[in-house]
Amino acid sequence: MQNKVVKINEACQTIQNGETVAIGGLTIHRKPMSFIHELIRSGKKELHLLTLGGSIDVDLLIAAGSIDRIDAAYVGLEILGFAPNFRKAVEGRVIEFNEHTEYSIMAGLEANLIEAEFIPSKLLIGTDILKSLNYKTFRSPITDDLLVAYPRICPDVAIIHVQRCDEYGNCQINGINAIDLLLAKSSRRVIVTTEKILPTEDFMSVPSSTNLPSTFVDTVVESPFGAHPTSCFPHYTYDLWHLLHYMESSKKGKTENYIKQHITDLDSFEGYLNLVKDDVKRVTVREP
Amino acid sequence: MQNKVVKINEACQTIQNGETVAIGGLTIHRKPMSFIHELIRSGKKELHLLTLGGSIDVDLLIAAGSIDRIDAAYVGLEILGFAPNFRKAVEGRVIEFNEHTEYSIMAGLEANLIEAEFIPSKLLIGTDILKSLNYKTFRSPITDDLLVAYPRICPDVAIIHVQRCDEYGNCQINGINAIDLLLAKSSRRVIVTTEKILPTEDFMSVPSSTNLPSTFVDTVVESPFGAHPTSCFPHYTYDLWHLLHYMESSKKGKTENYIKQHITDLDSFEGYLNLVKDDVKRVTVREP
Amino acid sequence: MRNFTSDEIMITCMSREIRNGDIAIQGLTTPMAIISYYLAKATHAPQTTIMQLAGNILTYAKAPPQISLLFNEFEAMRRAVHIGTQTEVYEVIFKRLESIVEFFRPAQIDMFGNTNNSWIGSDISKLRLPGGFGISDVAALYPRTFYYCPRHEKRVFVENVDHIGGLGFRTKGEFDQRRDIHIISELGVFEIEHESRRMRLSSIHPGIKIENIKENTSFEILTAEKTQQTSPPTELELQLIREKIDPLNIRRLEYLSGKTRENALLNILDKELSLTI
Amino acid sequence: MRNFTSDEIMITCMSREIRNGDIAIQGLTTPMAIISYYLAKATHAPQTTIMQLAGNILTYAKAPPQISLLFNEFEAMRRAVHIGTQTEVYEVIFKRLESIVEFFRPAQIDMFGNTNNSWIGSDISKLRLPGGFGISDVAALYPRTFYYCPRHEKRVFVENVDHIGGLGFRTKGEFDQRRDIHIISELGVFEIEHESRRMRLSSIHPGIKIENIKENTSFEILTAEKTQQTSPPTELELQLIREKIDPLNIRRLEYLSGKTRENALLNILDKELSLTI
Repeated sequence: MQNKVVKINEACQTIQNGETVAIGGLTIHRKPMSFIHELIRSGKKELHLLTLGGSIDVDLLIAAGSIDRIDAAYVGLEILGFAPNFRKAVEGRVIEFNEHTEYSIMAGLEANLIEAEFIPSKLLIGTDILKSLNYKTFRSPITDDLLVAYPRICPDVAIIHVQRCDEYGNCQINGINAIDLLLAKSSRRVIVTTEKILPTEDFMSVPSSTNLPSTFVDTVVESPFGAHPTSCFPHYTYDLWHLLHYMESSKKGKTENYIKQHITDLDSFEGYLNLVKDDVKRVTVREP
Repeated sequence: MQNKVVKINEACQTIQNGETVAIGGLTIHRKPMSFIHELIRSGKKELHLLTLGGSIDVDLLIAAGSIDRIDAAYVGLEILGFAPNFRKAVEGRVIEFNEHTEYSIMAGLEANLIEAEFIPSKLLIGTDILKSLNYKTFRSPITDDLLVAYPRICPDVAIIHVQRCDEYGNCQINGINAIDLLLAKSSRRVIVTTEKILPTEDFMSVPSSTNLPSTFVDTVVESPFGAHPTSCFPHYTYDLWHLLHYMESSKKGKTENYIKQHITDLDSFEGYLNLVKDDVKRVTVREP
Repeated sequence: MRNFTSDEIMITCMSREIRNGDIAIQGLTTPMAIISYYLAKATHAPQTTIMQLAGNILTYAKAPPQISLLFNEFEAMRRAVHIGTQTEVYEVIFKRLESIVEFFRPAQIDMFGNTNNSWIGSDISKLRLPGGFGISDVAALYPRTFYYCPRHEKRVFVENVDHIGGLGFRTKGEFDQRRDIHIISELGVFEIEHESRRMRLSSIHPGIKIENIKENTSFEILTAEKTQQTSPPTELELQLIREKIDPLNIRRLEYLSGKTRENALLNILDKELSLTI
Repeated sequence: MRNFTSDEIMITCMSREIRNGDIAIQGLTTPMAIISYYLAKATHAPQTTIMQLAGNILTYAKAPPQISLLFNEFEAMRRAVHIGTQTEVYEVIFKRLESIVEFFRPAQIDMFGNTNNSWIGSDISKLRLPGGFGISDVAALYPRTFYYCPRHEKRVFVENVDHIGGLGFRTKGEFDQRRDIHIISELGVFEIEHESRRMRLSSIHPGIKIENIKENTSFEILTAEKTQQTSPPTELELQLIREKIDPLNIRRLEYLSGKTRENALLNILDKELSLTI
């Protein structure tokens, strides 16, 4: 095991324009927001995004012009409603959106884990979702039934925000786990941003809580409050006020201003945290 | 969630002759020995056994005439050597042995989890192992490459010994986990034997340690020291002395006597534990 | 005058579909669904297993927990006996199809029980919706598929959905195995009849007229000669919903839109914040 | 006279194949393999990640741990930073093929690098072995496949294995991608030459003559014009093996059989028992 800790801008430099980037978390839960900011700040272009359920992560990258394709089963702000820039960009065909289901994403990723060339299944046959995905059908060599061949999905890099890890990348993800283990196992490289880096000894007392081991992780970045305004249980909950503010500014066609003010005019995510420190304080849970 | 606790003989009665029974644990680790004894005591016949790595569990069932087919990647007593009755029965073609690899078992079980009709993979092509398994090959509808279609494996019932669970079957398996989660998820019914049944509240403080949740479990049986002479970390280690004694008696062609004395002449596994109480004591780890 | 609201009779109807011992799955942004699970577990179905987005098994001993807008995940984790993954949720679904209950909210549902959460209109350019998440995966897999529609309107109950996500019975084909589709709306309870593959009224809610349904549906709904009436919520059910499970009236958000909705939302958030952090 | 034993030079050779940063996988009943991993991590390859049967990531800070016969699993758990499953071990293997080191012990290996752990003889009736566990899965997958043979005998080094488990290069076919096969025995280190697909001597252990190899091999092993000699274990390596990692001499069991082996085994067990429980 080697020390994998680097600064966020160093980690971001490893990502090439045009690569497929998988984003961990789910909708407004545990999104790697500090890394999303860094992707925008460093001017990445033509990224392909893959995420199970996206929200402000996807919406910001679209507004910043960083991505030209998105694969997801859902993009929206949950109880708050539509993701404004996502909706506009897809309706205007500015970006390509491959609407997946949970299954089509999980099957494609899972194929890597079991060294399957694809996943043959009957699921989704008959739906328009499958037609849009344009996946091949074929006859089972065993039963002659009609099956869909769900192809392998291998993202170039996965970005996952976690609560705690050690310098080798042994991670303890808490709360809604979504498909983050699957993303880490099936992506070529894995960058972890973490609320806190702890000594390995701290993990040896509760090894069963280490759900993402170092063997799947390439890079570690310490980033406290790195998921704001999405949640990071048990440290802070999602900031629905900030998200409403974001949506409001977008409705007036001013996401540009939001991005300038909160990301590109600032040197780092610390600058953002300082700017929204009252917001952050509001959603931070006091230690028990 | 409902209370699933029954006595071991009631649990055993649910198993029909001829069914495919998956056995958890690995070689001399955490084998559901009390249930193996009960299967023999109740005179089950023509069972098909599936296990990743078998040892005295498989060997005893063969000697007792309970099984006519075994699917496994390994049957032996690890550092102690051959499983004597297994070797004799396979060489004499008394039972059918499908030699699997770890992969062929895992792929077949995993197919259930992702609702795949089979797992298409290049693994094992060219080996005699694959020839013996007699699995179909076919051309990939995506790449036209030659692939093996690993068929689904769906055991009728899985028997798994765990360290602790609640009355609903929320289990915390500790130590070598092997493929027990996979077995539980892919078998039609799951019977758990457990060192101890604890209140559900005890699990709520460490929910991340509950690795086999109640949703996959049908039946719970309390069975302290139920894995002896195999290990159950952290309570007791494998009893290599007892296993050597077992092998010795088998070499002299007297496994019959062992079975009579340790199983069929006794009313219950408690009787066995009483009979070998010095052996059990020797391998039991004092509480820290 | 009814002594209950639309959301309350809907939640009661949803709750009553849950059989003791079922596994109830919670999806994205469906407060009425989770309220109905808590209600069922607190009344006729105490052995219900509830699985949430955390992939966790939520458990509670006596009184049902209060639902939260701001601390949804925190509340779920507090009562978790197991923490899983979304992959594991699917593993449970595939293994336990017969026991699964899950309530989906479609943007459109048609006379054949097909549903759509992808886009409205002839193509993607008009109204791109957030997406169906997992609806299409399981709609055709469950022996019993449930939809709930808080707003029974013509633009929701359409003749043919614009895009098939959740598979109903539009086409008579090899994928039409025997399965039940139930729809609970603010006006009544409906199902897809097997023979005609068409939507039929099962029961009408108290105080609702058959004309209300006709006026708000884009196609002809089949009816029995004598229409059955939905049993109203009991006192206990109402009390549990109002006082124990959802005193903040989060369920009402499923009916509101625009500025009214945003204000209701901020109001709930402020209340929760003052109580908890 | 050599100042080391066969097992010690073998373990040293095995250890030296491990590159700093590799992931070393432990299989069933292979004490020499785990000793070599600990040795590598304590010497030239401190960043080695060790994965054991518990699917755990074993870690240790300074001195290497002592291996155990009786408490193998307990020792692994004590130093675990993660506990996984056997499925996860495979997930790591498939993802990190380039970095994996794993030492297999074959019952037979042939001149083309095929191995067999299934049965000896023309059919199953003669000697049924315990089985190859995972060898066949990965032998053809790894860019570098390693075998170790404590007993270099004619019945182990055979012209053609009786049953192909681990795939070598007997047939020139579509599955023969470029990959390396290394064999470490008590007499020397060998590899399969790519052009001829035949076994070739890489280096001979100190004190061993080429005749010893010829006498104990059922086929002709290719040799270079000038045979290289294996570097002997260093003082540090010997000290670590003897005093730190395996003072109970568990490694020796890999050479013994019959009653001698059983006695050695009982002797180790008694020593461990008196020290630990």
